[in-house]
Formats: sequence, structure tokens, C-alpha cells
Amino acid sequence: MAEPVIATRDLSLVFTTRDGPVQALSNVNLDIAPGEFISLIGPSGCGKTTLLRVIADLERATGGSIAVNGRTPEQARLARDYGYVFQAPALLPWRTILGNVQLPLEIMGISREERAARAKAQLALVNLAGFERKFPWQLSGGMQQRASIARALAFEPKLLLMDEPFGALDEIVRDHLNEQLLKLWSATRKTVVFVTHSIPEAVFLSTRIVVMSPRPGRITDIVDCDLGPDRPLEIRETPEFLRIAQRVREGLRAGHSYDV
Amino acid sequence: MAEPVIATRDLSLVFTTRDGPVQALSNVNLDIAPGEFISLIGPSGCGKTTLLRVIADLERATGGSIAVNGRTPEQARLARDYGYVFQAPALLPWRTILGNVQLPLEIMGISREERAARAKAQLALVNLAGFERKFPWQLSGGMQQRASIARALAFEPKLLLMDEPFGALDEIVRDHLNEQLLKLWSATRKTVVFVTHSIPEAVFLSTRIVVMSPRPGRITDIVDCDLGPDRPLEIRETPEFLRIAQRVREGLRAGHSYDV
Amino acid sequence: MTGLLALIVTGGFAALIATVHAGAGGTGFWMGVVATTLLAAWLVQRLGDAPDRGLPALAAPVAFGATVLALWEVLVLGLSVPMVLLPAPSAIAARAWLAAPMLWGDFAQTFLKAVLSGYVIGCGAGFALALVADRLPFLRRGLLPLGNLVAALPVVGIAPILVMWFGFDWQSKAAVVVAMTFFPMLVNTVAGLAAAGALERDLMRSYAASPGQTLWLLKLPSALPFIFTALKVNAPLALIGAIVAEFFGSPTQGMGFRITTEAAKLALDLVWAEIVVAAVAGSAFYGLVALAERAATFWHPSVRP
Amino acid sequence: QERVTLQLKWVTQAQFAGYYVAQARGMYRAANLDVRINAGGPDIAPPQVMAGGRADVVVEWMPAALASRERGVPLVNIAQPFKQSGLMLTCRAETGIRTPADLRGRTLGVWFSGNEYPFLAWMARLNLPTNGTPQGVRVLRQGFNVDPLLQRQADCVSTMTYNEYWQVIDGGFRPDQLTVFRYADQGVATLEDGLYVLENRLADPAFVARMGRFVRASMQGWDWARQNPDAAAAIVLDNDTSGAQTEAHQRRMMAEIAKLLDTSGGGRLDPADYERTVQTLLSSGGESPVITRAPTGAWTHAVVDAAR
Amino acid sequence: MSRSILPVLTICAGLVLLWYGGAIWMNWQVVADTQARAGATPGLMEMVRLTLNHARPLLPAPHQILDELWRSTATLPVTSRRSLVHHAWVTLSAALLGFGMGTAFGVLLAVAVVHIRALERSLMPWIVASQAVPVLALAPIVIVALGAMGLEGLLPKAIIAAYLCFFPIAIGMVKGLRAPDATARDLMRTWSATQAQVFWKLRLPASLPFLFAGLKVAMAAAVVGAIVAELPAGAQAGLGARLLAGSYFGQTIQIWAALVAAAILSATLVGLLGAAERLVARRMGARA
Ligand SMILES: Nc1ncnc2c1ncn2[C@@H]1O[C@H](COP(=O)(O)OP(=O)(O)OP(=O)(O)O)[C@@H](O)[C@H]1O
Ligand SMILES: Nc1ncnc2c1ncn2[C@@H]1O[C@H](COP(=O)(O)OP(=O)(O)OP(=O)(O)O)[C@@H](O)[C@H]1O
Ligand SMILES: Cc1ncc(C[n+]2csc(CCO)c2C)c(N)n1
Ligand SMILES: [Mg+2]
Ligand SMILES: [Mg+2]
Repeated sequence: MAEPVIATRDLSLVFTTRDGPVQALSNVNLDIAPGEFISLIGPSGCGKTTLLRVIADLERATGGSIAVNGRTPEQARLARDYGYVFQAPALLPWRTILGNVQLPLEIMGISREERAARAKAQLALVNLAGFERKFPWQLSGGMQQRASIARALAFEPKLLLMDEPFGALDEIVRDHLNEQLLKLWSATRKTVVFVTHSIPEAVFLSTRIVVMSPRPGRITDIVDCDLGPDRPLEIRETPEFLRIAQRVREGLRAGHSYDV
Repeated sequence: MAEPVIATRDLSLVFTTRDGPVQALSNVNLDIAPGEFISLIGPSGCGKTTLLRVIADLERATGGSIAVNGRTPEQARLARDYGYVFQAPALLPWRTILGNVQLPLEIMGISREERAARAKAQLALVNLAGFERKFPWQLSGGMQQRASIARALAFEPKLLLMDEPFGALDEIVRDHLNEQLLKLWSATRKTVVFVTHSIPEAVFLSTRIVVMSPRPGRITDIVDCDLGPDRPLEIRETPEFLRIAQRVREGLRAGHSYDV
Repeated sequence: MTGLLALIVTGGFAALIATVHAGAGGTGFWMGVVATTLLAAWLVQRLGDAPDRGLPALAAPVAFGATVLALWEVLVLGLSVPMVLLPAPSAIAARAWLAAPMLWGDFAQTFLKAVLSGYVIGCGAGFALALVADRLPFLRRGLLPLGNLVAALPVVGIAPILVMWFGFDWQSKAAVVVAMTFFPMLVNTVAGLAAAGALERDLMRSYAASPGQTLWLLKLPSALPFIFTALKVNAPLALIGAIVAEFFGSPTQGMGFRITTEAAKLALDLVWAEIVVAAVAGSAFYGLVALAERAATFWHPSVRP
Repeated sequence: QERVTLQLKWVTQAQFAGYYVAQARGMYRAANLDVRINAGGPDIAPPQVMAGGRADVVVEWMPAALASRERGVPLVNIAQPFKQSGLMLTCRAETGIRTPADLRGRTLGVWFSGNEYPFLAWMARLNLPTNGTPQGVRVLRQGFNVDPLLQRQADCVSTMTYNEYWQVIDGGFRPDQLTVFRYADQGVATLEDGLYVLENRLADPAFVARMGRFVRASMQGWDWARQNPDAAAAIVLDNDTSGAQTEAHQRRMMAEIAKLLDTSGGGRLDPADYERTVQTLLSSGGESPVITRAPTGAWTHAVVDAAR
Repeated sequence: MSRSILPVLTICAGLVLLWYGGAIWMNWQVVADTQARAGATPGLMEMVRLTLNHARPLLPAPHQILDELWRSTATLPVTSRRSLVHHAWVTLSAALLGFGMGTAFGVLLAVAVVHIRALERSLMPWIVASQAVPVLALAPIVIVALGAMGLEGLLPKAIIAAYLCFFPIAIGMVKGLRAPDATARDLMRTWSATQAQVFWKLRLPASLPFLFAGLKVAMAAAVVGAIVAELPAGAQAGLGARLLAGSYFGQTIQIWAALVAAAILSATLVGLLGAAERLVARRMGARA
């Protein structure tokens, strides 16, 4: 295996709050190789976002270690190793949609023409052509979410961290974007860490699925997902696909506190 | 049929923006009878939220007419006829989770003890017991969404308007909450208007499914969903269920601009 | 309907003013005053509820101001308030008309020279220090408490010192304006720079944006509502500062110079003419800043329709 | 006891020693008066206080009193304890100013608020324009102190013999390093601290009688202060609520004030002094003259006579 | 709080050094003039000593101010008329009363303006105009007029302080009360909350950052207002009276001592407001 893009050893994170500590991550051990597509799946509040934030150097682990591209998360962040799609759209209200998508490109000093061209291409990809000049509050929730995806894709990072990017989208758009993402991934061999709540989506996209469970947040299962690089939408009806999905579902259920 | 809870006639809504008008709703005709569970489904940006907002008197229609419980939406709002779960959690950052859930009860002048009791019960229902004293930013995205559901349920309205309440939740929690909602609905015979992106969820929950399509937002299909009041989770594997789901999927696809 | 009401109110006040100038009084007169005032209040209320843009938006404040002026005239003359306490608007206007060239000279000296330069420098300095403090936490913790100290320096205390340092002409007045406008800008900008949301900060962090980029692209835009608050508060404040500073030594021109010297001579009509100029200039200044605010913070919930 | 409220024109200092002495040493009480003395300050115009009904009698300079008379507050001079004017222009000798003619082209600090008229009259007599042209003088509105002279922002500043002049001395000048022009010597003196009341109240004989007793007691106070300057200064100091005055300064001020007083006539105004003041004011010109015509009825001897 | 002690001390030390330099530089000319007139030719060290101990300096040295502060506070009983503590108290009481009145008025005005559209249109421009009226010009008239109505002592001064300090609060609060975003307002609408409920539960909490920024500016303005108002009230007592007397007698050091006292006074008050703000923010769940 090539040098992992992300390598964690006994990674832990405890939030100190006024009414006591909250253990959000506990002994997370995970190696992610270049070009992998990893999905994180698990009950709400199990630490998926927190893990992504630690990788992105937005949160500092309180125990264990983590390396991103062999460096500390901070060095990786400063080197602009990753792009991050947040769980909420986080669009700046004073910028148009086009302006928002161009924001990272501006920060990275890309020329005006290229900026506009790239941003427009990405907006078209997420089916927002024609909305360039609208302001965020003039878009529906799903449209805002798509704009934020376009923003993360626009600057073409080697590592993509995506926190439930397709949560607010309907099945059809979601299928479309799943296909687009898969195409992008196999064409560019990006590494993707992807948080989702949809088991079929995880199985359809991933090379490996990491199942987490809450209180304290930890990894309970890692499911290999060797469906090969070529995945038409119809693959979702194959027995192989359904078998993996079933395994993930069981892992998920096991980690749950309900007795469903 | 009893007097409809919601009745729209050629309802239209045009937003005027700086670069021209946006037709968000066009000639929507829809009658919803008491005790119905109606799902709105449709591509992102097709006007689902807008329709809900018109019903809730948060947006004024620019054409056609609408009656809620035989009155104008404004009268219905002032009579506190409905509860609304927004697409974004919209929790007040300076209130604890418990404080947020109690807010509508405070406004409706319910006594302190009952407030606390009801709020706690709802928080337990959405599996947030133990997080009462946290502030919103200390919760994960899904937990915030659940808190906002608890808030809308806490004041026990006769009409529930829910805008993608379960979008940010994993399958297991979602199944659980779907069952709870169904139980609540069949026990209290509330009228529910429910926006979702999940076809199985819509079929599982609804008595009728309204399929919408964008630009301009309009109703393209209304699918009856007569699975009866008693719906175990397993009903999702029955041919009847799959047939209805297929019909909805087709309606959805037809209204889409992609040629998938 | 509104037009008719406006006509009645205008006619009523015209009649009252004519009566009072003719020297009449009595119960009937005062009942007329009360009735007309009530009608005027109703008119202002109606105009205030009219749509937002264009002429109607101006009608309400104009009607309100005209009412106040008419009442002032009627009351001052009707109750024969001595001129040295409060002159009637008509007397002020007459005096202002005669003294217009002098008023203009005073305005140029005080407003165009001292206020504008002091405002720009003072707001600029408060803003710059806020930026520095935001960037360097060490300075923030050290400078802000000291910034509070500067804010607390009363004009009447610093004005004599600054006149001593910067001379009698407008430079010392500008220095006073700098000292007065500095703190509101500092406090508001610091609060504004802290107002950007956590998620948006994380976003900039994820881009490894430089502090300058974060400032320019995120913090400054979200600080704009606060910054404009300071700019608005400072607009009239700057004017007061310059005028007051002129009380402590000045050339023989300027609004503050005129106000004190004429007040001591009990030429209150000229004093009030000068005060009217100050009020109009201050409001116009404020109005310009408020217009700029609407344009620059169109996205803020308080401005968004 | 009858109440009298006296409004001073400036802050508590030996300039007003007579009134404080009359109060402290029981002269008012002996005249069956309960006198309340209100200090003034830069923002207090005694005529305005009078018009607001907040004083029975005020200490004011005659130019300001005549101005207020023309503006509808008819003040009437009832007594004039100060015979001489203490106003002067003090110049740094090193600038080469020796005579009034040397003032051409200089920067001068002048007190305004009505005090500028004797100055303007003087400049008019010297044929020096005051609009800042090189052939004339440049005028600054001086604040309350002599800093402009010490800091060389002005060549000359206005001073009172009893106050600011000594601040210049304290500032490190010897008297021979200063050139002093007394307004009195230049023939442009105007009457300073006098006692004024509202004209309409003089119609009331009881009021005239009360003011008569007040003036007599005040003049007794002045007489005592003139003879016991150090003790008078101490009494002034007792009445200084701001705690800013110093004993040395007040003693010196009292000594100088004594030179301006005339207690012999019981405070009787000399009509010749009045005429000279009016003439000076009328000859001053300026863009907003303090008075535009000779006033009538601006003084009365009725009160002083009643005091006999 | 304790984290800021070191930075404050460091910066103070830097400022004091700068100040000494400034004092030498600014007072040089005056001292040189005096010495020349006295016919003396002091050496460099002597000149420096003289500039730092001049009785009527352009800029007094810090130790001169401290000395004056010490003399006028610690060495006198606080009831003495020469005690700066006494004068500070006179000013403080008027400032606090004025601050209270100004805050109440400013907040009420903002509430009224946010809720009654007609008011915003008709009244607001005139409120703005009123602020451009120089108080010091009006103060004598206000004091005389109030005196004619029988109001004397503390109240007229407090009214002038209030006049100066209500405006920043009103402007900030109008902004703050309108800060809640559309979703939060819609939420309250769905519950058909009354205006009062929207105010207490949404607008007011959301406006607190604006309110505190306004309060801090207003606190400083109230102290300034109280001091300004002391002049037409006869400059009998208070820091304003000390400033005036100092200016009138050319006692630069006394002016500076009064200035520093005023600055310390309102910085303390502003600091207290800051502490209150942090307390409130903590209770409202602000991040650490
Ligand atoms: N305030 C507004 N101003 C202008 N246009 C608006 C505004 N709100 C919504 N729109 C437009 O109206 C259309 C419908 O929006 P709506 O929010 O109802 O969509 P939706 O069906 O809820 O989508 P989603 O599933 O993404 O939430 C969109 O094209 C959107 O851009
Ligand atoms: N800033 C914080 N302070 C305290 N606790 C926090 C903070 N952020 C997150 N937590 C807690 O950490 C746990 C994990 O949160 P996280 O956001 O990682 O969940 P998640 O897996 O992303 O959930 P979801 O699917 O709902 O988004 C939760 O219990 C949450 O309450
Ligand atoms: C505003 C104003 N400034 C200065 C003076 C001049 N003045 C007249 S009497 C006096 C006190 C004597 O030392 C002073 C300074 C004034 N009258 N009004
Ligand atoms: Mg999350
Ligand atoms: Mg929506």
C-alpha cells in the first residue's frame, strides 16, 4: 500500500463543556490510501463531522495522533491539501452564487477569467446554471447545498472531505450527482472522505465504508466494497450490492441504542 | 369529503428579484382533507418550501386563492392552527436545547411545569434525552434537526407542516422517527403536509403523494397511497408499496430537466 | 383624504400664526391650537404608514418638522416667551436670511475644514486600530482598555489642550473631532470583526486563507453593519466636537465661535440660526452615511426587504 | 428676612469679594436680607438667568448689559462699585511692541462675548483693520487664559490687571519683559462690574427699598474688603466649592481689585463714565454691533439714593 | 481578565516612555524661552530636568500628573473641596443618573422605532438633527429653563448627560433589534407570537451585542455630558469645574489630573460593562 493520505492512531477527542466532558471520538484507527473513496456512516451524533474536522485541522484531537499526507493536519491545511463541503451550506450572504463559488479561487490567487470559467462550469455541473447572479437567500435549501458543493469542487483539491453533501437533495438529483462524483473520482483519482446517511449511496460510491457508533464515537466496522471502478446506477440491484448494503445496515443497527 | 383543511385554487407566486421575476408556484390546485398525510416531493427548487410557506402565511400568493381550515392563512396562523418544522433547524443560539423546545410553549402561555415535562418528553422521543442543557452549537447537525422536530411536536398542533424534517438523519433514526410519526398521526388524526426527498419515506408515510416539477413550480401528479393505517416497516417490501414508489419515481423523473 | 387633511392642517396653522402675530390670544385661540395639533399628529401618522419609496418617504418627516415649527412659533409668541430664552422660528429665519454670507463662512470654517478632516482621520484611526487589535490578540488585550481611556476624555478637557498644541485655527478642532470619533469606531469595529459566524471562519480556515484574505473577504463584510453604526453615531458627534472646541479659542469665524460670542450678547436669533445650520448639516451628513449603509449592507436582515 | 438672589458674572474669586464679605460678616443679615450668591462661569450669561427669573440682581459688565437691554431684557444699572476698568492688552516686549502703532501686523488674543467692542473701538481709532490684512492686526478669540502668549501663538493677549496679568508673571516673565496697554489709558475703557436689575421691578417701591439695603450692605462689604484684603481673600477662598483657587493668587487679586473700586459714593454711577462707555461702544463698528443706538433709561440713582 | 494584565502593562510602559520623550520635546521651547529671559544657559541634563518639572508645561510629565493625583486624592479627606475624589463623585453621580435615563430613553426609542413605522419615518430624522445641535450651546438655556421649572442640582446635569448618551444606544439598538434573520422571525410568526413575545424572546437577545457596544460608547458619553453640564451649572464642583478652573488659571497639571481622573472613571465604568457583557454572553451560551 502506498503511503496513506490519512493515518490515525488511537485518535480521541473530548469536548469539555460546562456540564462535563463529551467524548466525541475514541481510539479511532484508520488508514486511507491515495485514491480511496471512504464513506463514514453512523447514527446522528456519533462523531462523523468531528472526525472530518480533525482531519481538516478545524478541531484539535485530545489524544492519539493523525497524519494527513504524512504531515500534521495543520501543515496539510496550509498546503491546501483538501476541499471541504460543510454539513450546512455556509454561503456568504453578501456574495452572489457565482461570487461564492469563486471565493476559494480568489483566495488561491487564480486569474479572473479562469475563476469565472471554472465557477460557471461547476455551477452547470450541479444544475445551477442561470442562478449565478442570485444571492444565497434567494435560493431553495437544496440549491444552496449544491452551490456549496460547486464551491468545493471548483478549486480541484486532491483530497475531498464531504459532510452529507447530498442530504438536502431529491433522489433524481442525488443519483445524477452521485454519478458525476464517481466520474470525477475515477477520472482524477482523488481521495474522498464522504459522510452520508444513505446506505445505498455509501455502497454505490465507496471503496470502503467505515461504520461508526456513538457515545463514545468509535469505529465499529469497516466494510470493503469491491464493486470495481465501473458502476452504472443499475448495479444497485445486483446481489453483491445488496449483500454489502445488508452488512452495513447490520453494523449500523448494532451500534444503535434503540432496540428497533 | 369533509371540509378541506387546505384548499388552493390556481395558486401562483412570483418572486420579484433584481434580475427579473421568478415564478415559484404556478396554478397549484390542491385540496387536503382532515386527517390526511400529504407528502410533497419534487426536484430541488420546484417550490415545495414555497408552497408550505404560503400555507403558513409566511409568503403571500400573487395569484389564485387559498383557504386553511376555511379561513385565510393569516387567520389560521393567528389561531395557531399549525406547527412548522423548517428545512434548517433555526434554533436560537442563546437558548439551551430544552429552552428552544420550550419556546413555543412559553409563547402559548403554558405553565412552567407542563412546559418542562412536555419538552423533555419530546426530546426523549427524538432520542436527545441527556442533551437538554447543551447549546445548539454543541450538537451535531442531525441532533439540531431532531431538536427542531421536538420543538414543533411539543405544542401539539392539529396541522403539521414539515419541510424535510428527516433529511439530515441516518436510516435507522429515520426509520424510528418515521414509525413514531406514523403512530402519532394515526393516534391523533392530525393533518400532515410533509416535504421529503425520499420516495420510500413518502410512500411509507402518506395517504397521498403530490409530485411537483420546477420552472415554474407546479403539480404534475398526485399519487394515492392506500396502504391502510397499519404500516409496519416491512410493508416497504410489498409489491403494492413498490408499485406506488415506481409511479412516484416516474412522475419525478418526468418533471426533471436531466435526461438521465 | 390625506391631501385634504394636509390642507386643513396647513390652513389651520396659517390662521393661528396670523392670529398670534396680530397679537390675539384667548381660550378660542388655544382650543384652535390643540385641535390643529391633534389633526397634524394624525396626518403624520397617516403619512408614516405610506409606502416606502420616493416622495411619500420624505412627506412624514417634513410634516412632522413643519408641525413642530408651527407649534413653536405659536407657543413662543402666544405665551410671549422672551427672545433671550427662545426666539420664534420666524425671527430666526429672518435673521438667518440677513446673515447668510456670515453663516456660510462659519460653516466653511467649521464643517468643511475641521469636521470633515477630523471625521476621516478619527474614523480611520479607530478602524485601523481595531484591525490591528483584531490581528494581534496581545495588542487587543492591551490597547482596548487604553482605548476606553481615550474615549473617556471629555471634550471640554481636551479642547483647551489641543488648542494649545495645534493652534487656534481649524487644525485643533479637527484634532478634537479625531479624539471624539475615534472610540465609537474602535468599539464598533472590534465588535463587528468578532461577529463573523464560526462556520464561515472554519470555511476560510479550510482554504488556508491568509489573515488579510479572511479580513477582507469575511470579517470586514460581516462587520459592516457595526462599522456603519459607528459612522452614523460619529456624524453628528463630529460636528458637536468641532463646535465645542471652538469655545476654547478660535479665529474670528466658525459656528462655535459665533454661538458663544452671540449668546453672550444675547443675540439668540443668530445663535439659533447657527444651531439650525448645525442641525441641517449634521442630518444631511448622517443621511448620506445612512444611504451608503443601505447600499453596502443590502444583504443584512435589517436592510433586506 | 427678605430673600435676594445675586448672580455673579464669573467663577468665585476676589473679583466678587465684596459680596462674599457682606455675606460672611453679617452685613446682609444686618440689613435684614437673606442673600444667596450664585457663581457664574463661561457659559452663564447673567441677563439670561435674569430673564429666566432665577436672579433678582446680577453683576454684569456694561457692554453686555446694554446689549441685553436692546434685545428685550431691560437691565438697569442700580450701582457701580467698579470705577476703573481693569482690562488691558499685554504684549511680549521681545516682539518689539512699544506703542500702539507697533501693533500693525501682529496677532492679538481678544476676549469676545461683548468684550471685543472696546478693543474694536480702539483699533478703529488707531486706523488698524481687524480683518487679518497685513496693514491691520490678526485677531484670535482668546480662551480663558494666557497660554497663547506663553506659547508664542499670539504677540499680545487680553488680561485683567487683577488676574491674567499675574499668570503671565507666573509664567516666567518679568514686568519689564512685557508691554502693557491699559484700555483706560487708551480712552476706550468701558464700565465693568456693576449691579443690574430688571426695569419693571423698579416700579415697586418695596423692591427699590430692598435693593437699596442690598447695595448699601454690599458697599460695606467692599469697603471692608478694600481695607482687609488678605482676610477678604480668605473669605473668598472659603466660598470656592471647586477647590481650585489658591490663597496667594486671591490675595494678589484682592489687592488689585481694591485699586479699581470706588466705595466713596456708595456705588453711585458717574453719568460721565456711562456716556464714555456708550460712545466707545457706538464707535466700534464691527459686523454685528453690540448696540446700534444710544440707550435710554439704562441706569438709575433711585436705589443708591434709597440706600442713604 | 488576568490575561490582559501583562499586555496592558507592557503597552502602558511603552506609552509612558513615549510620553516622557514627548514631554521633553514639547516643553523644550517654553523652558528655553524662560531660561533665556532669565539670562541662564543650563546644560542638557538640567534642561531635561526643567522640561519634566515645568509648572505650566505644554505636556506635563507622567510623574507630575501622578503627583498631583496623589496629592489631591490620598492626602486629603474625601469630603474636602480640594479632593479629587469628592469632585469625581459629583461627576459620577450625574453621569450615572444620566446614563440610566439615557439608556432607558434610547432603548425605548429604538423599540418604538422598530415597532411603529410612522415613528421611524417622522421622528428619526429629527432625533438625528437634535444630535447635531451642540449641547454646550444649549446647555445654559436648558439649565436656565429647567431652573425656571424648579429643577436644580443633579437633574439638569443628568438630563444633559442623557441627551448625549441616548443616541448611540438608540442607533445600535435599532440595528440590533432588526438583526434576527428571516428564519427566526418566520418561526415566531408561525406561532403567531405577539410583538411583545417576539421582542423579549427574539429581538432583545439578538440585539445584545449591539446593545453592549452602544452602552460602552454611551457610558463614556454620559461622563462627558456630566462634565460639560457642570460648566453652565456654575462650575461649582465636579471634574468639569476642575477642568475649567485649571484651564482658567493655566494650571495645566491640574487639567491633566482631572482629565486622567475622568478617563479612569469612565474606563472603569466601561470595564464594568465589559465584564457584564462577558457574563451575559456566558449565560447565553457563547463559545469559550
Ligand atoms: N426570497 C426569494 N427570492 C427570490 N427567489 C426565491 C426566493 N425564495 C425562493 N426563491 C426561488 O423560488 C424557487 C422555489 O424555491 P423553494 O425554496 O420553494 O424550493 P424547494 O422546492 O423547497 O427546493 P429544495 O428542495 O431545494 O428545498 C427557487 O427557484 C428559488 O430560487
Ligand atoms: N463544539 C462542541 N462542543 C461540545 N460538544 C460537541 C461539539 N461539537 C460536537 N459535539 C458533540 O460531539 C458529538 C459528535 O458530534 P458530530 O457533529 O461529530 O456528530 P455527527 O456524527 O456529525 O452527527 P450528524 O450525523 O448528526 O451530523 C455529539 O454528541 C455532539 O453533541
Ligand atoms: C466667555 C468669556 N471669556 C472671557 C471673558 C473675559 N473675562 C471677563 S471677566 C473675567 C474674569 C476676570 O479674570 C474674564 C476672564 C468673558 N467675560 N467671557
Ligand atoms: Mg455531522
Ligand atoms: Mg425547500
